[in-house]
Amino acid sequence: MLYRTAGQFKTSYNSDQALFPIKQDAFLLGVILLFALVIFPLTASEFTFQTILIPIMIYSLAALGLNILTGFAGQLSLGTAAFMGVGAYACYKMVTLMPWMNPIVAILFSGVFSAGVGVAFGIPSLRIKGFYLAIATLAAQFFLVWLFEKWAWLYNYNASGAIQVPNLKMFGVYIAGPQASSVVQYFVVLFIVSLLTMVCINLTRGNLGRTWKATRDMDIAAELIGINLMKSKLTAFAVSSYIVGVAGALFVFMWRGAAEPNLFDIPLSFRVLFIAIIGGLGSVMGNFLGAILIVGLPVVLNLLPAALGIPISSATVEHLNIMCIGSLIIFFLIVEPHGLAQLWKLIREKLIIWPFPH
Amino acid sequence: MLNDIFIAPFADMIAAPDFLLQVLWEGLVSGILYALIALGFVLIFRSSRIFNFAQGIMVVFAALTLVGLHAMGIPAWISVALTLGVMFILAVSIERIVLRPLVGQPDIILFMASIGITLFLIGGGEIIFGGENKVMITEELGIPTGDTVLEPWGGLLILQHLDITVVLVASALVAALLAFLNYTQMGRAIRALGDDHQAALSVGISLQTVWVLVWFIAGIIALVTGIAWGARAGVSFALEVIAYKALPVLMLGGLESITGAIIGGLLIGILEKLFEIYWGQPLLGGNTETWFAFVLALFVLLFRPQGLFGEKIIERV
Amino acid sequence: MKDTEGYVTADGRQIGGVLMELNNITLKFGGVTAISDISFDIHEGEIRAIIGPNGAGKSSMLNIISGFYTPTIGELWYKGEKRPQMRPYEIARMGVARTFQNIALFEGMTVLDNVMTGRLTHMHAGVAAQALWYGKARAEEIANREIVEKVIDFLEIQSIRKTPVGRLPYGLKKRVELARALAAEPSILLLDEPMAGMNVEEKEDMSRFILDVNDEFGTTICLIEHDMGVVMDLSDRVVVMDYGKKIGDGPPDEVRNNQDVIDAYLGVPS
Amino acid sequence: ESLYTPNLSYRTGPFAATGIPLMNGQKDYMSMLNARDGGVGGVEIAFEECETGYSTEKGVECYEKTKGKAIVTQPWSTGITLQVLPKTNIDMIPILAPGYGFSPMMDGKTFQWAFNAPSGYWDGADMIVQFIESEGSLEGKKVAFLHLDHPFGKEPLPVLEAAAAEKGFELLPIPVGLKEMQNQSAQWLQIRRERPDYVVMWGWGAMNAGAITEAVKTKFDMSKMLGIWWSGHDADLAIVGDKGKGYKSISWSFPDVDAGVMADIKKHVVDAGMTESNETEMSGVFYGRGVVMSMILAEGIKVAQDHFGEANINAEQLRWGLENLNVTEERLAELGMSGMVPPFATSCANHTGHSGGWMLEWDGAKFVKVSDHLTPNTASYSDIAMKSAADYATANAPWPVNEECGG
Amino acid sequence: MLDAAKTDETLLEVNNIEVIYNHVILVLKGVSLNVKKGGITALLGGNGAGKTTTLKAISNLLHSERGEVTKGSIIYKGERVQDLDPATLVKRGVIQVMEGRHCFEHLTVEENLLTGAYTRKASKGEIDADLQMVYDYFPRLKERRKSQAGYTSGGEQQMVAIGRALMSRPDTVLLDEPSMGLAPQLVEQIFEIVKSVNEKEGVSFLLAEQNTNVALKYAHFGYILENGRVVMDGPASELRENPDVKEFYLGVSDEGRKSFRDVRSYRRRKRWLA
Ligand SMILES: Nc1ncnc2c1ncn2[C@@H]1O[C@H](COP(=O)(O)OP(=O)(O)OP(=O)(O)O)[C@@H](O)[C@H]1O
Ligand SMILES: Nc1ncnc2c1ncn2[C@@H]1O[C@H](COP(=O)(O)OP(=O)(O)OP(=O)(O)O)[C@@H](O)[C@H]1O
Ligand SMILES: CC(C)C[C@H](N)C(=O)O
Ligand SMILES: [Mg+2]
Ligand SMILES: [Mg+2]
Repeated sequence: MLYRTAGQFKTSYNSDQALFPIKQDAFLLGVILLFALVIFPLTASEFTFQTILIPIMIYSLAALGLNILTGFAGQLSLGTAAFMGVGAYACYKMVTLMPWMNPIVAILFSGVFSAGVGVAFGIPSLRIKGFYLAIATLAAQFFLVWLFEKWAWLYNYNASGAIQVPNLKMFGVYIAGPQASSVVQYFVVLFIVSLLTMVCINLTRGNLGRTWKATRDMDIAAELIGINLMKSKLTAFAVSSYIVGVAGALFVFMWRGAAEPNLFDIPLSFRVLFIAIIGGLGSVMGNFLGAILIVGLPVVLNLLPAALGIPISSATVEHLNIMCIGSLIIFFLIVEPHGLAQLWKLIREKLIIWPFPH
Repeated sequence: MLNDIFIAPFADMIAAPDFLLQVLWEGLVSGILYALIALGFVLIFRSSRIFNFAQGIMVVFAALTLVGLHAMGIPAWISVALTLGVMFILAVSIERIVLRPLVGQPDIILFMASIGITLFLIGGGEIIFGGENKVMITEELGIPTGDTVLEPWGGLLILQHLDITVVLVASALVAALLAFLNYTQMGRAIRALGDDHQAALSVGISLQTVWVLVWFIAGIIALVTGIAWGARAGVSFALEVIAYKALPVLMLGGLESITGAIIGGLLIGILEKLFEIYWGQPLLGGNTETWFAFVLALFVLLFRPQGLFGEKIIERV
Repeated sequence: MKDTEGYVTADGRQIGGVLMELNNITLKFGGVTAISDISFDIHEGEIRAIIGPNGAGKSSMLNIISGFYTPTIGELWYKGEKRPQMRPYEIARMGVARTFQNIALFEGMTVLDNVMTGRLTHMHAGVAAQALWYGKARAEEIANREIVEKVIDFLEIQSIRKTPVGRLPYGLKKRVELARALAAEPSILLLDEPMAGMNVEEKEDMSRFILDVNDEFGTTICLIEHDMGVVMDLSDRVVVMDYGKKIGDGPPDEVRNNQDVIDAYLGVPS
Repeated sequence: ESLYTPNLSYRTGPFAATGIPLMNGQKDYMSMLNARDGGVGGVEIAFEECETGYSTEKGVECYEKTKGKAIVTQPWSTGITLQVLPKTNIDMIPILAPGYGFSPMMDGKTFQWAFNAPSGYWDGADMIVQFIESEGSLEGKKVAFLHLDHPFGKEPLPVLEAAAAEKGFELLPIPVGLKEMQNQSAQWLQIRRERPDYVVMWGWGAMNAGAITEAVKTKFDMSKMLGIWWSGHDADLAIVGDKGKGYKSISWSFPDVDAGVMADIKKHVVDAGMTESNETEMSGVFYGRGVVMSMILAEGIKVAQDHFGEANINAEQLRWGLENLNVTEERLAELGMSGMVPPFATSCANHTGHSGGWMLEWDGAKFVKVSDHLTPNTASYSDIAMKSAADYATANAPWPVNEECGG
Repeated sequence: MLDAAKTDETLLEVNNIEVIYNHVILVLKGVSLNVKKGGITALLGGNGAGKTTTLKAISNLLHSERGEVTKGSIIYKGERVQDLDPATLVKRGVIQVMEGRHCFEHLTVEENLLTGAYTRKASKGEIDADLQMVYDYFPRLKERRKSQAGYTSGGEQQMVAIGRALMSRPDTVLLDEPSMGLAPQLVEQIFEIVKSVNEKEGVSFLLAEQNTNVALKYAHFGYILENGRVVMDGPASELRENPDVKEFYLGVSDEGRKSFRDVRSYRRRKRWLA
């Protein structure tokens, strides 16, 4: 009876549209916030920040961006990483060309560039559908990575061809670059990710969100009931690429500290896609669950043999790791094709009717 | 600038026709190899709407198994037979473990599952076979390895016998497949299955049988491809990246079309090579082969959204 | 455009002038001629039925009206103006709403959201406002939600408001589709077999809804239906099509007794 | 207690083929020390591998994961080196990147925590240019530079460009993308069209075998093809066998199966069943080089232990050790490694050592030395190095520079 | 008109089955029915009553919709068939025509029909003869035989679906809403075909229908499903006369057929089981 919803009545449309119509959910959110804002920062080790907390949030954001496009608007994209790259390179160029620029503003602004590029590569979606559309995103993927390599201006003609995050200060504290501390970066990431998540929640529950979902579920019908498909698809590309671009900038500036073009190649796209799908297409929360799984799992798998005192070589661990991830993807797809978010919903539904079976 | 784009390349082609021929030949051979991978994709896509990302790794897996078995001292041809056995077991397991529980799920879920299979095979393959580069048992299989040097227009044209063999074998394979799909009851069942799983089930088409068969055929194609690529470039997991090349080939040709896979493969193989040699390297700093195929496919799709030979997308309300 | 007065129906309702007129429409798909040279009109406020055997071209006609197909030959007048070549969404924004023969709901959304999509043409808040859920976006959301709730009440689907439509049985889906179309507050409502797959009781409900829409909002309705009982009882005028040709047009009673119609469609007079 | 010296290795992926023999050599040497001497200075060496697959991203992850206890980090990739370089400054962990990494690392004043002894890429590039120049003037010649399109492949470009300008040859860089390593037909068509006099190769992993087989196929004169030390792996050449005759690779190491150290490894490691290697591999250039690489680390540890008078040294102390290496002929003889690496020494300002090396040539079955001990002309690029180092420091400000080091 | 089942032999027996979708949605709450050999059995009921679900439970197509039979048993010709795959069932003679005309869009009409013969090991001649038979029943299909099924009209697709099932030469056909979307003439025609196939070939039918009128006209026996439960059963002739059935399913009351215009008033629906 923990999850009783009976007795919680809504008396106005306004309150029905509130973010957390059910009290328990609001409570859960409170607990999460408590952890995120107080408990983690106080207790987490450097290692936890760097391999768990920060990457999970950044990957969640990237997956959220992808989810807008693929999960909400139904346009399959295999080029997420390239758009992350656009964000990262844009941010790099901005802070190196204009060192006075506030880093957080730069990060938020870098998404604008990826949104532009995203829209350009989204134009074919007006004609091309389904897996065929994947080709447009793959073209973006491979072309952009190539461009990151060949266009030396992008990486300031560095000998290595990589971009290196300079030490950046805000209010006298280092927030990016090798000098920045993990806690600070954690808070920056937390702030931006929460902000954009909020934006996504708003967009997806509102009019634009419905437009996207209609386009996804049946584009012909959508057009016949008055949806301008071009606008719907292109806004999805724009919003999605914006978020993905910001995630890319965070990825490099708040986490990795440096990046070479290769980083933005297709394996990263796939990883983000895994997160979005395992988490649940068409869900906001799912991305976080997916990221916890996909980012957290390898960490656990890596630590496990040592913790259990089983002597296996690091290469074998890596192989086992890949195998496990592969199997888990299949496993989760079989258990619940609609992802962890759906699984959570089902559990909730069961809890609501608990202890009665039906 | 205009000269560099529109005139100089063609002047180069005319100036060294033997070289142009060589470029075309190289393009043709890689095109055939792309097409072979694409064939596996098409077959599976047709029968299950699964965009089977694992085709590339199946190539590696088949090649590694073959080489691995031979390294254990088993004669070459028996190794081939055993490898086919392994591919069959793989097909059966994939059907049992992955496909059966996922019947009727949306395309993207199945696509994801195929990536899951890919990861599993990469991990498993490396544990079993190790990561080192291996040499394909070309000679043991009786594949000719020499070359023929021609001198057209007093120039130089090198034709590897291996490449010629690949071209011939691939053509035979394609002909056989086309006949199978178009003239057999099973072929029709495969196409029906691609349209509507549920309806196919309802008329008694056994998904299990069709899928095992189709994945097994894809496995055979993978082995052939693996031998061909392996003989050219050695056998290692790096081969897996060539799988990406099959994607634009498929899209360009049309996801359901065998003919499309072949034509798409050849077109892409040849055009990307021409572009790289005559435009990419002199003007763009090279390496354009990483994206050229995709951009080309994209361009074609803008005019034919279902690819050159794909099935028209039926839009009704 | 013909200048026509309205007329009075058998049961004494006043029908307005011509709202839409289709002139010499022909539609070909490659070799197949789905519609050949058909003309008819729809008056403001009337219930106009299209009947005919399967494959006669009825749905295609509806598709032409809603802009999904472009006629090979022929023109369409709407509200006194010749309608130029337009995208379907532009046509929808001119007050044309419809339901589909093979239900075309957005399966991944709840009933409420589906019906809300009907309001899209009436919502204009910008992306930024929506992102922040602030100002216009919020006000608009609530205002439109109220309208949608009225439609939901009207069609008596309150209890399934939050259910994902994928889980609904056929009949309810049809009703939700109607709700979506109604939410758009269209001037003309096109219904493609709204009662297929329903039992008598459900058809009665549906009939009631259609009549009420027509009555209360004065919405013009053009419907395709195979149940002759329904067609005869509800419609003011009927077009009969067969093999792409028009074989009859007039009030139900007249059509019912037309020998061509009986031969081609009805079998036995009902 | 033990000294934790993680190795960011790769035994998987397209680079495993070249990685494995080297990493086996490294590991076996450490195992041998542990078995024979109980480690270094009586402390066992915990030589743990962390798999990166040569992926920069994974590499950084491994670095983060191991940096807590590590006294050294061995990134095993120029890309990873570049990315961890600024972090090591703050985490105070020395990077040991023998024969690879960022060439300006030779400036120890700027890169206090990074070491690429015994030789850097610019040394290698310079020696290769010297070698081909010894075959005749380079004036008006064309040299194709076939390289992996990766930080590693781009490393020698500044030096090669400078040399081209100075010696009047045309340099033609030909990049090989990571995805094309195994299918270099476009690159080799370009080579055929351009007809360069030499092909200098900066390859790694599957790129090496790809290039060599392709060269043979296009009938390129193998004696005009020269590689950096990471492009001289016996197994890559074995694929083409006789047809590869004449292919050369510069190297700062040379295998010697009869060396004392190899006998010890055989006795303490191989016979104890602790190796992952095999006889063929152990006779190759790469395995031998792996042994030398671990020796450098072990020497660093030893020097530090001796200097600080304690066995359980920390990362900072090891840094001192690596900065004060002096591997002389005598010391090599003591180690049973005479002739496996030229003698070299490091200092506070010189983190590379510039040992020089030999030109090796494939004779159809193995690599043989075809030159005397070559030494790089460091003066020719020290300016470039100083400038790069200074630029690096500015771009990464605040960046501490150790002005106390003398020349 | 036939009113009693032809034989008393039970062909198909559904015992008290429960079906759950997605692990949580309980749809059938204990449905039992008997299909007599050689008879036409109708399954009636409003929208969402569970007719389709019942048919799919029998033909084992639930699985691909994430539904499962959690209780009860299904016996065909004395054998438990719940765990067979659909293909095996088709081989044993049970075929389902799915609701909403699932055609193979990209195959031509004729190819669609031919897939129906997939499980048969018949000669080409026999199959051609059957094809001809289907074309005789549905002349319209013959005209469109070379078109891709995806481009045919709704009614044509329904014909394809039924024709395809007949091509498998089944013993038992599960027909889901055959009349939906068909012109009145054609509805009669299809039921005539059902009847003649039933009489001539001895094929048994279980048909789910909304069109109670026609269904009860042609069926021998009927079940009425409400909310996942059987609420009434009996020979068709009896059901036809039942006043409740008359009012709610046939739309006739004591005063005869009402006009659809007259049903405007709000009316509370009477339920057998609340
Ligand atoms: N895949 C599914 N997932 C969840 N619920 C489902 C699913 N399919 C059907 N249902 C639910 O099961 C119930 C019975 O559906 P079913 O399709 O069997 O009804 P029916 O009697 O055939 O109705 P109709 O006459 O409308 O076709 C409905 O309430 C429906 O919402
Ligand atoms: N996009 C299309 N391409 C080719 N043929 C088409 C297309 N749309 C419709 N047709 C053909 O046009 C004819 C008319 O089809 P339509 O769907 O309008 O029939 P209908 O009158 O609605 O029939 P039903 O009552 O069965 O729904 C049919 O023969 C159909 O096959
Ligand atoms: C570290 C080396 C052995 C590998 C590669 N050549 C690099 O420098 O990146
Ligand atoms: Mg129709
Ligand atoms: Mg049903």
